[in-house]
This record gives sequence, structure tokens and C-alpha cells, in this order.
Amino acid sequence: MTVLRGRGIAAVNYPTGMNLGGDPSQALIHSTPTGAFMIVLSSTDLGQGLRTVMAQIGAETLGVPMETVHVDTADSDTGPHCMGTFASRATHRVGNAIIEAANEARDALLDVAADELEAAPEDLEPDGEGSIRVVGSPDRSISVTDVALAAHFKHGRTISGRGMYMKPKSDVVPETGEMDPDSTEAHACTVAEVEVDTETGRVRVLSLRSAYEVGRAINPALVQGQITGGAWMGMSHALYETTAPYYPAIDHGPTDFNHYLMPGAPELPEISAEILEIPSVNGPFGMKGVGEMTANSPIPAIANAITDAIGVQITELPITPEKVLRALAERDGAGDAHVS
Amino acid sequence: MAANARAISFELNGESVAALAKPLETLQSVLREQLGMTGTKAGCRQGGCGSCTVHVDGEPTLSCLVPVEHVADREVTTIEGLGSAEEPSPLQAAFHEGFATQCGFCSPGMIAVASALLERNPDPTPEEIGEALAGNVCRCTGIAPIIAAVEDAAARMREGEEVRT
Amino acid sequence: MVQEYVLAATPEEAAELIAGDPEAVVMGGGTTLMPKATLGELNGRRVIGLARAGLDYVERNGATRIGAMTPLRALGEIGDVPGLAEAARSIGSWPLRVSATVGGNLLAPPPYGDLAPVLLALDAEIRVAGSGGERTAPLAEAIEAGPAGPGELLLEVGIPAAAGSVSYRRCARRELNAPPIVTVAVRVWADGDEIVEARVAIGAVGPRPLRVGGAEAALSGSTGDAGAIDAAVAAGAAAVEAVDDAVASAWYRRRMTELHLRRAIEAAVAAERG
Amino acid sequence: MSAEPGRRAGGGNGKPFDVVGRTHERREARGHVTGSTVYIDDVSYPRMCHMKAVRSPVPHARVNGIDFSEAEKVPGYVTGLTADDVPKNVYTILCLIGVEPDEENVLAEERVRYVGEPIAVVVCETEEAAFEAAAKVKLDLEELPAVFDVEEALESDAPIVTHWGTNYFVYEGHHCRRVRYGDAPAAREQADRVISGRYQLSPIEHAPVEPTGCIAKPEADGRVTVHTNTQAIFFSLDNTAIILQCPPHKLRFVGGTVGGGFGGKVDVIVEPLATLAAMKTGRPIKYVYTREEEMQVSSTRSASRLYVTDGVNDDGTIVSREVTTYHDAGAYSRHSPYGCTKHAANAAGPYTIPNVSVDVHCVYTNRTPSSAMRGFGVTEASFALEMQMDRVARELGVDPWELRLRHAYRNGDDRPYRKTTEDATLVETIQAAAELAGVELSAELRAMSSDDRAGKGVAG
Repeated sequence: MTVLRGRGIAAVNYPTGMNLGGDPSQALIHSTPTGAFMIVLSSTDLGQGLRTVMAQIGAETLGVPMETVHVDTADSDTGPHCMGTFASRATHRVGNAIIEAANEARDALLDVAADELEAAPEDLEPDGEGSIRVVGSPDRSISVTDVALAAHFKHGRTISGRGMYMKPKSDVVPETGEMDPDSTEAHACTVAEVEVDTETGRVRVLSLRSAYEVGRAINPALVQGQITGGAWMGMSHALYETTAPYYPAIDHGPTDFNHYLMPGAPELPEISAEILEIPSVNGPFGMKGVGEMTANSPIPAIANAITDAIGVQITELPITPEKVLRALAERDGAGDAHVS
Repeated sequence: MAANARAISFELNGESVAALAKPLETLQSVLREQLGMTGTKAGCRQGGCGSCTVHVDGEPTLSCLVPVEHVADREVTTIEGLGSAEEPSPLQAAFHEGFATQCGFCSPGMIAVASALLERNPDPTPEEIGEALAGNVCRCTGIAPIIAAVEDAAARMREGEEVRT
Repeated sequence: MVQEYVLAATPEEAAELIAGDPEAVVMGGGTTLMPKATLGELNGRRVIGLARAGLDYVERNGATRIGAMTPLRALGEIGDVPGLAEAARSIGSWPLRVSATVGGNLLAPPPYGDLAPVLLALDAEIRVAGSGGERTAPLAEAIEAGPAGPGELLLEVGIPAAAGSVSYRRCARRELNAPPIVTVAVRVWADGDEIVEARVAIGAVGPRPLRVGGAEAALSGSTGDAGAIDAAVAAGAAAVEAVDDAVASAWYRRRMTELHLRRAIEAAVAAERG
Repeated sequence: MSAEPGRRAGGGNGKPFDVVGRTHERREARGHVTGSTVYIDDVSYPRMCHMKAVRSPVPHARVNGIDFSEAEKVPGYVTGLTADDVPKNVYTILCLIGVEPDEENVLAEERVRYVGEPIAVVVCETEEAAFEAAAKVKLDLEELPAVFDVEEALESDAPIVTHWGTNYFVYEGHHCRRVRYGDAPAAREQADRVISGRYQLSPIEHAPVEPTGCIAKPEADGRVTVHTNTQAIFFSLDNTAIILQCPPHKLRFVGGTVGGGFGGKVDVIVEPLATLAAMKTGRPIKYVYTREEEMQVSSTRSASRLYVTDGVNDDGTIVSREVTTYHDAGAYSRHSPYGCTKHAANAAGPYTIPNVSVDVHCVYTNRTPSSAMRGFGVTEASFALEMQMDRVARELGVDPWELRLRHAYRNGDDRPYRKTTEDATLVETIQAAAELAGVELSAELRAMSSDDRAGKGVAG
């Protein structure tokens, strides 16, 4: 048995958001009578952690404890419009909308607190722990709950805010392709190491080491979750997945998880990542969309590592053991052949 | 309910239950549709994703492949019987705190298999955990966080044992 | 909806029910049939179940007798029948092996049915109940004819005490829980340097598992030398009718058949030499 | 539209509270691990019926007849729907943002164009009855020649998939989406050498563990509540209202908890038919894909084919890049017109190359329609271009790190789509990856930055 080793790299960009038809999302925020904050959206959580991240952005902007901020998602009767969760856009669009809504709600909160504390609103600040205090006078403060109660039952005011973020539509100039297709771009660079068994054609991915530039990791564990899951999915796309194993023929399409192959635990490579944070100009707290990109750089990095190992490029996905064996045969028969 | 339905009784999460089942109705269907135990998921109904795994007499079992007649008078444990939000099992706590769940659809099945593993092997290697979970599909996490969570849960359970003894 | 699900309480009752209703669907562990039931494909059918028929047993008495309803999970615990536990554990996942049975695996359409090559290499026999009573047949013959016909019930697999050394190899795209591309089982027994006899069985490549007589003949009487192994591999490669499916093409299956057959023979010979 | 500048740009307001930037537990995790999170499959109503589709077994055929007579005999049969029942049966999902023409049949009319295309649906009291009834609907199909390859589909004698006579989507009068920057053919002519590659992706499946589905429930006030695992609530609601030609305020869509999406749950396939059946029968209707439907009928990622031709000088400079992409939309375009535009923008890669020409053909074939999938448009470009960069590096004998770092786009650079870059960070990302992987870059490469394009850059 001969095992060849190879290393490959790939560097990619990934746009945040989209340009078609305008790309808006809205958020509404209001306080309950006792000072909990409801963020109402029609956005969806696919498992990436949208609700958690939106609560963080809301709590940070309002200046109230995270646990008093609730996120209600995806009821068209109550939630304002959102284009949807795709195109690595949700955190960027909805996060910006929440910042706007939270600023308005916070102004209302401070206005009422100012009346209660007999101070000017601009002299007040939330302490992040459930109270509003007068800057420089730590003994003069009032709880958010008391402010909310006063707003509801004494002042007849709502503590609420409306937020909207829209990337205006960018029509493409048909002759030149001039357009503004996104809001910002995240980046990734992956270094893959592989072993190729020249008798079976099997590729073993030993490691995927990547740097991801994400603007700002609003919740580092959730970003890491996208990275680990994305690296696995990218590896899966590179080596295993297809709905048409005999493309372009449509025969023998898999219909179950046994035949739609994805790597399992024994196939897992060592996955390590460095998260860089260089704030974007327009993302909430500088963030960039990271959800989709994490699956992209592993694919060409693995393909390039296979080339490094066997000396010939295989340029059709997925790179199956059969394609590896055929490429090796062609290489040995026809020199440094390009095999697809 | 059709005339040829039959009453089947079994023990579910420690309590006796009875269900009127259609012939060859799956345990999965009886749990979800009749008994309201919707923690047992239906990801493929082909035996291929593991999201419907429950314990039958302590063995991890794909409830989409088992006619409910086969569990008559036997003990069935679902995710609801393995712990609760108030009192999560060490596995549930480890999955929660270790970010081993994203969309969450595979989690009940993963935890069902992992708990059967830890009952038999309190200190499994990552390879043994991976082998036990080979029939459970997760599309979100990349598997590694799940294996780490099972290791973490095993450690918590061993520490718990030490405290008690 | 299924018309009726009848669970036989004894092997005799099962055989009687099946013989009395050849139209009925016979169900073992359910891993193949339950997804069909879910899709309504058994609607209106009468289903005879074997789960309570007393066919879940492993008896040891020199020979090993395994009831057709023995789950693969239990087979995976049998440590001293060479290759058997290894083959059983290579199939599916742990929860699947709790439901999947020996009989079901022997009757499963390819590429499933990983037990057959090992059982063939071990000279297994099957016992079948039919309208004319019980019969016993070598597995190799039974596979040619179809292990259990309409109205018949597969009762048991018998494995004689096996001489020699066994090597089992399973090639799949993924290490665990993946459909096989090829499954190979080889048994050789030697007297000194000479291989007295050999069994070579291949599964998952084509329409049915098979014993390769030409390969066995090439090895028998040889010293397991390179020439004999080359001849055996060539015979094996010639015998298989490789098919395309979602995980491998016929081309790749043939390549892997040659490779894994060679490796299995080499391993069995090496093991027999100690 | 936005708050006053300064109160939102780049970071909330005032001083930070450290809520952002710190790990917090996933809010749903407790529900996920205890099995108490409610997904759409966990919603149930009394008298709920089940819907299943009757699908084409062949890739291209004329539909001459649909016969429900045997299906109607299945115990528990409630009703069946065909194209005649769908108020606006021909539509295109991106019509909401002005994409034309309408071309996808909600239920097939005179032709089916891919294996699995729905021709009718049946509604029954139980799910297994619905499966049986669907299997018993008899189809009279006359098979037609089919085309599965993107380039064959563009040949003059290819079977035509669309109803307008060509197998490509038209972008403002052009047969493909184009990007033109500089003069790539001329630059290639002048270049020391030309390096080309062909790159092919496979169609792949999202494979979320939770299948696509919905439950439509008629309410007493005449509205319909739809529990759905769509990734986009209003997008699904509005498209459903268009297909059903009903006022959108009659619909309420509820969801938000999705068991994995990856782009597969933005297609608006199940909701219109379930809602229509709920309106017709007055009963709650559940329509959930089987795993087989998920694998073989739901949209795939496009099987894109890319041809990349670079004009390269011996000093290691890429002076031109020409990309021709054949994006396999399958039988209907769905999100492909948008994906091709996104692809066109990114088809030269994250590199500054002075002359770029991109043609992206959105091609119809008799394959399962492709649509959005995690990264679509860009994944294809990244795969092809990063293999191409290695090909260039190998042919020139240049270090692949150096080739990428030298060409990585900088702040102040124009992208081929004529947008000036203001927050590039690729150089820093590559440098960080090299360090993580233990690769020693030269001092010159380490000194590079996204702001080092002297004389051109905007201040960092």
C-alpha cells in the first residue's frame, strides 16, 4: 500500500447580504410593564443561533441585562418584515435593524427615567445590570422595572422602538456587470493536509487549519460552531456528496442517508481555526456574515492538497476514490495529464 | 380508528401506557402521534438518520423500524424520560453547555444513543463514541462537538459517582 | 393501513401461518419492511411477524446454530466463530443491529447482506420450513435458488466447527455505517506449508453473494505462493458480475474486488501459518 | 431608514457592556437537548389530513392524462388537486423582485420536465392512505427526448426545456450575465502565456435532518394559519398568496424554528398546495417531504461547470482572467437567476486582476431544479478559482502563497463589478492561516497588508 501526502491551500472571500430587489429587514422592540424587552422579528433561526445573537445585540444597545431581552421570531401576524435567513445576511441586516430599534427604545427609557429622577436625559445611562443612573452620581439611580412601570401607569408612554435596515436595490448594468452586490466581505484561508491511498484511491483528510476574518465575533462559540460544522460540510462536498453519482446521467441517485454519503466520526480531520476580527464599516458591531463561507475554503484546499499528493489535478467534485484511481492511471500512462 | 386496531400496553419512561395502534404502526408514530412524545424525531423514517432513537429494554432502538406490537410489555425510554429542562441529565447538560446542538433536530437521538453507551461504558474513547453514534446524522455541528460533549458527560458522571461513594 | 399483523408464537406456528398464506408478507426484524409500511406499500396486506416466534437463539455444541431472528447485535458478541462477529459488527449502526436479524440480512437485496460471504466461507447450512416439512441445504446452494421461497420460512443458520483461518474484509466509502462496495471472506486450512482446502466468498459486488470455486481450486494444494494467489484473484475477478450503484461503479467494484480479495487471501494464509 | 450616523456605525452606542463579543449559551439549547423544542412536525390538529404528490417517473414527457379513479377508491381518500385547481399555476419564485418570465408549474400542465416533478397531489385522512392513493393515480405520459448536460442543452438541436424556445435565462436581452472590466481578450493576447482549466461541480443536496414541510390550518375567521419551516416567512407567504391569487392578509405564516436549512427551505414548494387544499377541504393539511423526496426531488446545488482562462506573465502576474460558467438551473430557474448574478460578481475571485471578462449562462436542463444552497454562486467560484490559482502557480513555478498574496485585493482596489473596496482583509487572513499551519512566509510577504497599495489606497 502506498500512501501519498499532500498539502493544499485556498483563500476565499464571501459577500455579506445580497443586492437583488433591495434587501431589507425590520425589528420592533417594546418593554413590558415590568421592564423586560421584547424584540419582535419575522426572521428565522436555522440553528445558527440567530435568537441568541439578536438578544445580545439588543441587550448591548439597550444597556439592559441579556436575560431580560426576549426574541420572538417568525410570526407574520406580529413580526415585521424580514427577507429571510440566507445569503449570510441575517445577523447583518436584522442586527442593524435591532440597533436602530433599540436606540429608539433606549431614548424612550431614558426620557421616562429622566422624569422620575428629575435629571436631564443626556445625563443618564443604563448600567447594563437593570438600572438607569445619573452619570457621576452613583447614588441617583432607578431600576428599569420602575421606569417601565412609571411609563405604563403614570406617564402614559410606550418604551418602544422601530428599526429598519435596507441595502437598496442595485440594478446590474447589463453591458459591464457594474453593480453593488453586497455590504461587506468576510474572508477565509484554509490549509488542508491529506493522505491518498494509491491502491484504493481513498483520500483521508488529516487536518484543516483555517483563518477566518469575520469582522466581529458577536458570540465566539456560535462562530466556532459555524466553523467546525462548515469545515466538515466542505470536506463532505469535496469528497463525498452528490445526488447524481454518474453526472450528467441521472441514474442511481441516492434516496437515503446510507447512499447519500457524508463523512462520519472516523473520517474527521483535525480542525483548527483562528478567528480574526477586523471590523467592517457597516455591520452591527463590525460583524460580517460567516455562515456560508465556512464550508467554502475547505473544498479547494482539499482538492489542491490531493493535487500536491498525486501530481495531477482532479477538477470534478466530488473527488471520489474512483476518480483518484483513474487520475493515477492516466498520470502513469500519459504523464502529467489533466484529468476530470 | 380502524376496526382492526389493537390496544398495546408498555412501560413508557417508567409509567404504564396503553395505545390503540393500527397493525404494524411504528413505535415512532405511536409515541409522537398518540402519546404526545414529540421529542422523538422523524428525520427519515428509513432507519438512516437516528433522530428517532429510543431505548427499548435499555437497548438503543430506531423507533421508525419497530412495530409497536414488538414493545408490548417492554420498557421504552424516550428523550423525555432521560431528563428535563429542570433536571437535565449530564449528557443533556453537556450537549447544552458544549454547543453540541445547533438546529437541534438530531439531538434527542444522539443523546439516546450516547446514554446507552455511557451505561455500558462509563469512560469511552472518542473512537468508541464515534462508533456508537455512527448511525446518527448531524448536518450542522461537524460531529466533533458532539463527541466532545459525550466525553464531557462521561467525565461529569464519573465525578458524580466519586462524590456519591 | 396494513390489514393484519399476526405475531407467531412458535416456529411451528410461524411455518404453518406462512405455508397457509403464501400471499402474506413475512417480517423479521423490520429494517427492510417497516419503511415500506410507512410509505403505505403494505396497505391491505396481511403481515406475519416472526419477532415472537422463538427464533432468537444461539446454540453452541461444536457446531453453532443461530435462529433466523437473532439480532446482529447478538451475533457481534460471538467471539469464537472466526469472522462472524467482525462481519456482524461491520453492518449498519448499533441501533440498526438491535433490530436487524441474521435471516433478514441473508434475504436482504444487495448491496446489503454482508453476512453471506463469511457464512459461505464457514460452510454454513440453512434450515427452512415449507409445506413439505423442514429441509436443510448448504447456504451456497440456497443462495443460488433463493434462500426461502414463497410459503417458506427460514428457521436457522448452522455453522459447523470450522477448521482453518478466516479473513473478512469489507470495502466501503466510509469506515462506519456505509453500504459495502465489496465484502470478501476467505478461509484456508493448511497442513504444514500446503493449503489443504480453501473457501473464497464475495458479496456486495453483484446481484448475489457467491463462492468462487476457481479461486478455491487455485489455492487448494498450493503453498499460498504468489502464483496461486494471482490465479485465485483472477478467478474471483472473473466470477463477479459487478454492478453500478450510488456509492461505486462496476469499474471501481472490480478494482476493489481484486484488491480486497488479494488482501484477504494473504491475511488468511498468514494467519493460518501463525 | 437608518438611525443617525454615529449611533449605529460599527458598534451600538456609547460604551460597551460586553454582551456582544462574549459567548452566551444558545437560547434554544435546553429545548433541543430535552426534546421539547417544537418543530413543525410536532404540530398536530384534530381532523388533520395528509397530502402527498404524484410525481413524474421520467425526465421529460407530455402529460396526456391523469386518472384518479383508482386513487379515489383508497379508504380515507379526501380529494385530489391538479394544475386546473391552482389559481396561478405558472409562476417564478423570484417574481417578488421582478424576475421574469413565469415558468414553473406548481403542478405540471402539458409537460413534465424532470424526474419527480409534481403532476397532482392527493389528500387523505391518513398519511399511508395518501401514499397509496398517490401511487394509484394513473398517468398517461408520452416521453420526450431529454437533455442533462449544460453545454449540450445550448446546442442548436437540443431538446427544449422551457416554454419560450431556448434553454437559457435572458438577462436584460443578453443570453448570459456578463461582467466586463478592462479588455481581457486583448490582455491575454499580450500575455507571456495562457493557462486554462475546466472545473465541474456535482449537484448536491442540503440534507437537513428535518425534512421540508408545513401544516396549513383553516381558521374560523376565513384565514389560514400555516406552520412552516421556511427560511423566509414573508417570502413564502407572499409567494403563496400570488400562486393562490388570494389577498395576503388572509394568510398567517408561523415558523422560525428550523431543523437545518442550508438554503433548501427557501423554495416555497409545500406551502401553496397545502394552503390550497386547506381552503378547499376546510381541514388542516400536513404536507411533509419524505427523505427520498428530500434527496431526489427537492432543489439541489447547481452542477456548475466553469472554464477559466488566465493570461499570465512570466514574472507571476495574472494580467487577464476570463471565466465562462454554465450554471445548471435544471428544469426551472427558482433562485438561479440571482445565484448567477452573485456568481458573476465573484467569478474572478478575491484578486485584483486588471482585465476581467465573465459570462455566466443560466442553463435549463431536464435535471432536478437547482436553487439556493449554502454559499451558492460563490462556492462554485471559490472551488474553480482556487484550483486555477494552484494551476497557475504550478505552471509558473511560483509559490502558491506568494501568488495569492500578490494578487489579493486591497483597500482602494476596484472589483471587476466596479465597486471600490473599503474593507478588504484577505491579505491578513492568508497571513494568519500560514502562521496557524506553521508555514514560514518571506519577510516581503509578511509585510504585505490590505492597505499597502501605495498611491491608490484610501487611508486605513
